Amino acid sequence: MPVDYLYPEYEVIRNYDRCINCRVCERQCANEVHEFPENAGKMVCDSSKCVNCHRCVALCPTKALKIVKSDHTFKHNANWSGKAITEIYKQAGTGGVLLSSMGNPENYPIYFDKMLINASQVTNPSIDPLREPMETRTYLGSKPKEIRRDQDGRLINTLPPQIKLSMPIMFSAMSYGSISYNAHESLARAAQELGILYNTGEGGLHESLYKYGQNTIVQVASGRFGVHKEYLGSGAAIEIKMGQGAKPGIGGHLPGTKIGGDISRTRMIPEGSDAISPAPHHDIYSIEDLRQLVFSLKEATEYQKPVIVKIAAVHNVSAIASGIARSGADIIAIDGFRGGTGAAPTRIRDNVGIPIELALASVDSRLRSEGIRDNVSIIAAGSIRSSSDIVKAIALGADCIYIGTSALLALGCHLCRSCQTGKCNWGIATQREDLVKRLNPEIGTVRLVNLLTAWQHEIKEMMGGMGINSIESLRGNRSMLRGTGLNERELEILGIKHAGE
Amino acid sequence: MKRVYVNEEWCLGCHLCEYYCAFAQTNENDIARALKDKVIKPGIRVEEHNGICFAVSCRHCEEPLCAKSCITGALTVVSGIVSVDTEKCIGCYTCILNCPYGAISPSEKGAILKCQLCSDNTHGSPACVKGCPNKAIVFEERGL
Amino acid sequence: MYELREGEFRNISGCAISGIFSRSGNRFSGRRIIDSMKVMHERSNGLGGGFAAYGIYPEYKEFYALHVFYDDTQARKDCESFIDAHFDIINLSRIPTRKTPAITDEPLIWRYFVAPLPTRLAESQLDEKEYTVRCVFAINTSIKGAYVVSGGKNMGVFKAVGYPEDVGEFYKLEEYEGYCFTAHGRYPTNTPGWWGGAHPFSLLDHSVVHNGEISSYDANRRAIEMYGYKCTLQTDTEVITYIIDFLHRRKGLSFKEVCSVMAAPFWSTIEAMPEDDRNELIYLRSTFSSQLITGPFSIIVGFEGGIMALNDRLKLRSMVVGEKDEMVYIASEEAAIRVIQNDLDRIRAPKGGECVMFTVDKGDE
Amino acid sequence: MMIRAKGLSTREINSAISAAENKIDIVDCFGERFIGCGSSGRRINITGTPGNALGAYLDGSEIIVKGNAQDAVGDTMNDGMITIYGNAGDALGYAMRGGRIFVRDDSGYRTGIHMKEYGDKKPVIVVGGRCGSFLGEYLAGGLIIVLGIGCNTFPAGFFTGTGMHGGSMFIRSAVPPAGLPEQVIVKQANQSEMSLIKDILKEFCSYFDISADTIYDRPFYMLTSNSKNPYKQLYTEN
Amino acid sequence: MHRKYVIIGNSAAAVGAVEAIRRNDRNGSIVIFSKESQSTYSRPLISYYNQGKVGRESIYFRPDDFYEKNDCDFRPGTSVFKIDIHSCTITTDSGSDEKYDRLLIATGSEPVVPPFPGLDTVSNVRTYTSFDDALALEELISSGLSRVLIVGAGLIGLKCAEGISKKADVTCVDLSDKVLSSILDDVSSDLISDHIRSNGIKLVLGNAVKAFSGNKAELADGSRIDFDVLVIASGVRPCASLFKNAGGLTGKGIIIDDHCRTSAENVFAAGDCVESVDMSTGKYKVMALLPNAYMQGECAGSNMSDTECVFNKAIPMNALTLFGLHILTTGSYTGEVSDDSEGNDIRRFYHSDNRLNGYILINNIDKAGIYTSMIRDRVPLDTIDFGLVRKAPGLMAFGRVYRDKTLGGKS
Repeated sequence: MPVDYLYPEYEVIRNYDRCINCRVCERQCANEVHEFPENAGKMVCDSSKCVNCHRCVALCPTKALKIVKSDHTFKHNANWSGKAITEIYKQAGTGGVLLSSMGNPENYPIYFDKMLINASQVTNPSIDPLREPMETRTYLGSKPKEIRRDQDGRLINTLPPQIKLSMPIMFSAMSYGSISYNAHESLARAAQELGILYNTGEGGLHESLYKYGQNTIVQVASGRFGVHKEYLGSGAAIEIKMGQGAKPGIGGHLPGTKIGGDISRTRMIPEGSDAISPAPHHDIYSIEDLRQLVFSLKEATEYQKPVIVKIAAVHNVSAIASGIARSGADIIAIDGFRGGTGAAPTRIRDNVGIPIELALASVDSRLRSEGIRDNVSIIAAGSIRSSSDIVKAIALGADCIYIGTSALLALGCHLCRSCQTGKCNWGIATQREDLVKRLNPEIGTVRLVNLLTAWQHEIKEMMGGMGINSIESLRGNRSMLRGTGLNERELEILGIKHAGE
Repeated sequence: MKRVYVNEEWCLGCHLCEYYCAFAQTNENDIARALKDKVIKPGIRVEEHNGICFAVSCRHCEEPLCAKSCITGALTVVSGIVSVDTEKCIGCYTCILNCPYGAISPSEKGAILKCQLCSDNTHGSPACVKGCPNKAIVFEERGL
Repeated sequence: MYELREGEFRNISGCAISGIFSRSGNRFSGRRIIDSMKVMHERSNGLGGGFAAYGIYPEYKEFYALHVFYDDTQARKDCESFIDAHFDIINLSRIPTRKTPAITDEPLIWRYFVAPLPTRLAESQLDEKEYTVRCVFAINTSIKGAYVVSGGKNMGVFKAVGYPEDVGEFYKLEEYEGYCFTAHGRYPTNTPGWWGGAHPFSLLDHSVVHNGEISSYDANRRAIEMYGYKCTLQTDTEVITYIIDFLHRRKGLSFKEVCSVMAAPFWSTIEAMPEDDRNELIYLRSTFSSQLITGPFSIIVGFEGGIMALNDRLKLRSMVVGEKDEMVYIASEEAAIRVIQNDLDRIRAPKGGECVMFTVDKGDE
Repeated sequence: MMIRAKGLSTREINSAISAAENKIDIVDCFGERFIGCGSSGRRINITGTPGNALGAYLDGSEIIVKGNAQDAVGDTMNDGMITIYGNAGDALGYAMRGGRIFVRDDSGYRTGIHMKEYGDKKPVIVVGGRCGSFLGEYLAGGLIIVLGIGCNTFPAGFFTGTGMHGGSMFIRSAVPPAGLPEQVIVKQANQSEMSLIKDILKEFCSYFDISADTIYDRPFYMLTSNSKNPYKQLYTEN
Repeated sequence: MHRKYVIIGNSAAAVGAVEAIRRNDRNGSIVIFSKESQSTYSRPLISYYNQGKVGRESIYFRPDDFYEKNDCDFRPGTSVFKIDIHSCTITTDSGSDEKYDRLLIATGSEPVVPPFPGLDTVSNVRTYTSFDDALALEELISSGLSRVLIVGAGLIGLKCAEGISKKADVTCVDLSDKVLSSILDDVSSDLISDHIRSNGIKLVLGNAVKAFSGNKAELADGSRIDFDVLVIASGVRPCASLFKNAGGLTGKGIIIDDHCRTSAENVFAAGDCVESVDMSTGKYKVMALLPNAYMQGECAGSNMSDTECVFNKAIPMNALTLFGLHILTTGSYTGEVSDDSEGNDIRRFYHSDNRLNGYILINNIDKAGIYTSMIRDRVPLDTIDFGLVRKAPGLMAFGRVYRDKTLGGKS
């Protein structure tokens, strides 16, 4: 239907002076943008298929390619943006729910960028992290409420199971299915090398990754895919996924086309059959049901594993968190509305939930005001982009953060936000064999380790600057933050002062 | 000795190794100028079939049949690298007939062409390895 | 312009501290600690000085001795009616002072020897100490112009805005005899100085003098406030005092264990320890991770029958410990010890994070 | 071994179960949760009313309840057998992947939701009486049989088979089901289809001493899904 | 122990032996007798010399300092007259004796000159196997004698024809009606003949020279050819007589085993003078080819210096280019033939009993060594994708395990 024709969003620009017709672009583009028609004698391309993933740009040996935003435009309208218009065309043409991936791209405030970090001057020495010990080790888990001693007065270890981390960073849940095996293996290997944990997501755990169990969080989501006793026992912790920042209140749906041999085996569902995760756990309709699930998992694993409850950051997140902190969960993971996803209804992704910074600050304050902050550790997630975001999150009160998108970027993701097509040219969000192999876990592991090692260094630098040499002394240390350009209410929720105060 | 090894599992069939190899041989500093409108003659070549792909280059055998059968003495082993003296080589292709890996090819100049691990150009270490985007080609010590 | 009072902003300061302790429990005059502090005049700036003295009220040793500052008589009235409602007042008096030009703007300074009213105590379902603590918090947070400086048994805190030696003169400290004195001279960087904000800071019989500035302040504060403490002064010392109270009194940790929490060894150090010690330290450090104090500090803690000193784990502040016979001297500078006891048996600088503790009965632990 | 549940914590009960050789009798059960959680190789007889999440993650053990069970029986069960001589609560066999659950009488809402099968694992739920609404919601695999004994209306509530995309349900009913979602195919089971469930029915009847004849007096409606991908057409890439 | 190695001959086999000996024994003395006066050179290069593709200095097989570097006592222009295998002594033409601890006979081959009637009446007759032949031929042609008749359209004859074709008017006569009959099969041979003719060589096939009278050849069909220079290129035969006279075991050539040992103790033989097992057939055969010579020499040298070495991979193989046309042949043409030729691209594969026996490639010779290795390693054809490899030679046909080993270095 010509009425639905939309000029491509991007244009592929080829510098023919540099193009040597090596056809790497053609071979590397799963969207089939590039072509070498024999009779043309030169490369041609169909920009309408381009998702702007940069695979061709990155691999072009002569750097002959660039992708630019098309300047084709609708008549300017501050209200009816081109995006709004084209989305209507799409829906009018198909009747479908708009489906998007990765995190919320809309222009909401990013509070991390409106907070500044303190440093010591004169009255208190900053610490040089290159010389002095600078500790980022973190234990996650509930803290014992009372001290007990044996007859000889020796302390009895009443510490519930903990997650031990070399730094307060973990890889957040991304299921095998939504991302490739090689991406999973990269995360697992990097986690092991770094002394942190990665998260299986809701797709079960591939048998060949069981060996990374000590560095694995196994997730139990509403679909319960691949959940069985051995799975539960294989990880260092169990996460109950109640919600996800990118799509609060929405379940998951991995289309049958992505349920191939290995995925089918891992999820324990037949090949080609949709993997549907209902929006709620149908055995949890209330907080006391959550307690039931928490304890059923603890029973199944003999109280050896900390249980994480992951929720999306929503309006009354602090009250929910308070309930969770009393549910027997050891750790609460809060996922802000910028968190990524393999696929979510666009409207949900872009309009539901609240920023992690505010959610985190209010949860931490709420739990402290109720005196139950030590019942649980807090993991903050949802678009942590740098080590300074981490420092800020921890100063706001997080024990640890999850990174998802940042990890994927390290693995090569270029945020083209086309995961839902399953044609990820970087071998990450795909199950197509020829694409999956583009991510060599050996490279992936090194890149993840590099990223987090660098971040750890930066965290140490910032901590040193503040005169802090242990990460626990940063946790909730909000006096280390000042706001810029925030209104009173925002400052109050964040529990920080304005810069200059 | 360090050799070029191919991890077939990770070969994407992108053929970049061939282009980087061809570029390395030119000793030019701009790849576009070096290879523009040229039919490349790389020392490493990708085989592809039914979704399987991998690159093949000289194995630098310890008992190199090519050098042993060379009728001119152009092929010799220099510090482990099976090297060809292109001045001496007359392009009889006895080496091609003998190389079990198909790693030697005729060159345009009438001599043969083969991987010499970039010991003969300004790259210092194999350009195919540096150019491989997926670490499918590595340059390392592995035993043979 | 409205000037912020201490307690309304975060105060940052450097300091001098000193402590003298008799292991045999012999009492000696407060003159000695004044002399010690005098030497460290340069470490103070006249904006705060103070002393904690132990064993000074033997005749009232069964009673809580409340030292209270009042801004005005109304405050005194309000406070006394509160005290009266919660305690038996055994004795009350102004604390004797002498006029000195160096000390001005003094508040009304009163002293009460009290015992909790048995009926109120029973009603509260608290133990006696917790009851007293809550009452002290109630006065400090809800009675305008009243501030309880100390409230332990057989001890008292004497503090003021001024140089410590002048504060000692002001309070006639030489007339008191105790088995332990600690002292503090203060060098705040940005404060007009407030009497209540001077050190020592105390809660029940625990008193803390502290030299340094802790980087973990807000992490510690926000954690300790969860357990009913109110950090009204926003000073590091206050939060340290509460942490000690929380860990020692409420959680029942020994002082040594308290030190292992506040100045926990580095993980690398812990990992290298024998298994039992390691497990214990891992347990303590992870259980009380929010009570780890980082940043530079040296503190002297006075408590009933003992004294403890601790340096931060990087040892970013100076502190020396000297011993002569049964006497123990702890100070920011060696000179401050030598000036009162030149002929020492032993002098040493404790390691960062090392718990230095002496008690009357058991001696060196 | 006999365990008197009253006054014991779940942990104590479950550690006694794992310590026991094989056969365990639990008596005086009053709402103790998670009994037999993840257990395998045991035979557990329960008298009383076990609490929620009975036999969650069950991995091969057999649990027999003489009495009613509460919610979430056999949650995410992998293998084994749960027999209830009475009623079961809501969310029976949630996300169950293998094994069998027999309920003599009724079960609550959301029976067998999101049951799935994989390889030789094929979960089975048989309910003798009637079920609440949302029977077989998201059903992805396995078999649910509802016999509706003593029930003259359709023996399940509303929204049966919502989101169903695999597996099958056999519902014995005097009246045909109504208001099923589009992707659910319903038909009266013929002889060859009935033969698929013959053995299970026989076993069920013998467990609860039900005369086999009485259950063949009414038609069985067979519900299957017409698609493994029920939401294929729902989305538009954006 | 100081050991004395004596080598008779100075070609590829001798060089192979010297290089192998020196890998194992730096101290022993090596004496090399060569009846020719040059340093070691590559015989196959003589036609390239005539063609002008190889200069005089480039014909040498090894650099000038080869003998010095390998500490060899090189005695050019010295023929060996006799071997005494009992006293371990050889005697030169000049009568001097040399003792040996180990002896290598690498005497090569000599051209066969059939007893043509009237051959003695012809002036300017040459064979074409040595550098001297090439030099002589060059001199004759450049002196204006431009009509050259070559008897024999085999490898030597045709390479000679190519070598001089630009400067001379060449006619090639062969008794066989096919060119290169020893290395090609009938089908491929015809393509070559056409190609050669199109490059200006007169080919007279299926027609033998009956007799000569002066510089005129009389052919079997009665026709006559006038010429200025006659080149006899009727093949070569192994120079085995020295050893045969010494009492050693010989057939067409000196018989050696897979260690290149002869029947006599401490006497080894290698190169064109020997007869060894053709692994494509399993039968003894003279395979007068440089690669085999070098590898046999190397094997002999190794065993002579006490390092055990087996060489049992000799196969007939030829790589040649005729007027720009590439021809590669290997093995024996026995068994079933699979022909994957397309136009002028000849690809013919002979196989039987699940093994490849031989192949002929003309024109597109890319990766031919993969076929050679299939013959050499007796690769069972059902373990690889034979159909694929015939059309597209590559390791693709060999399966993952083989590639992991060869390309991935994984054992």
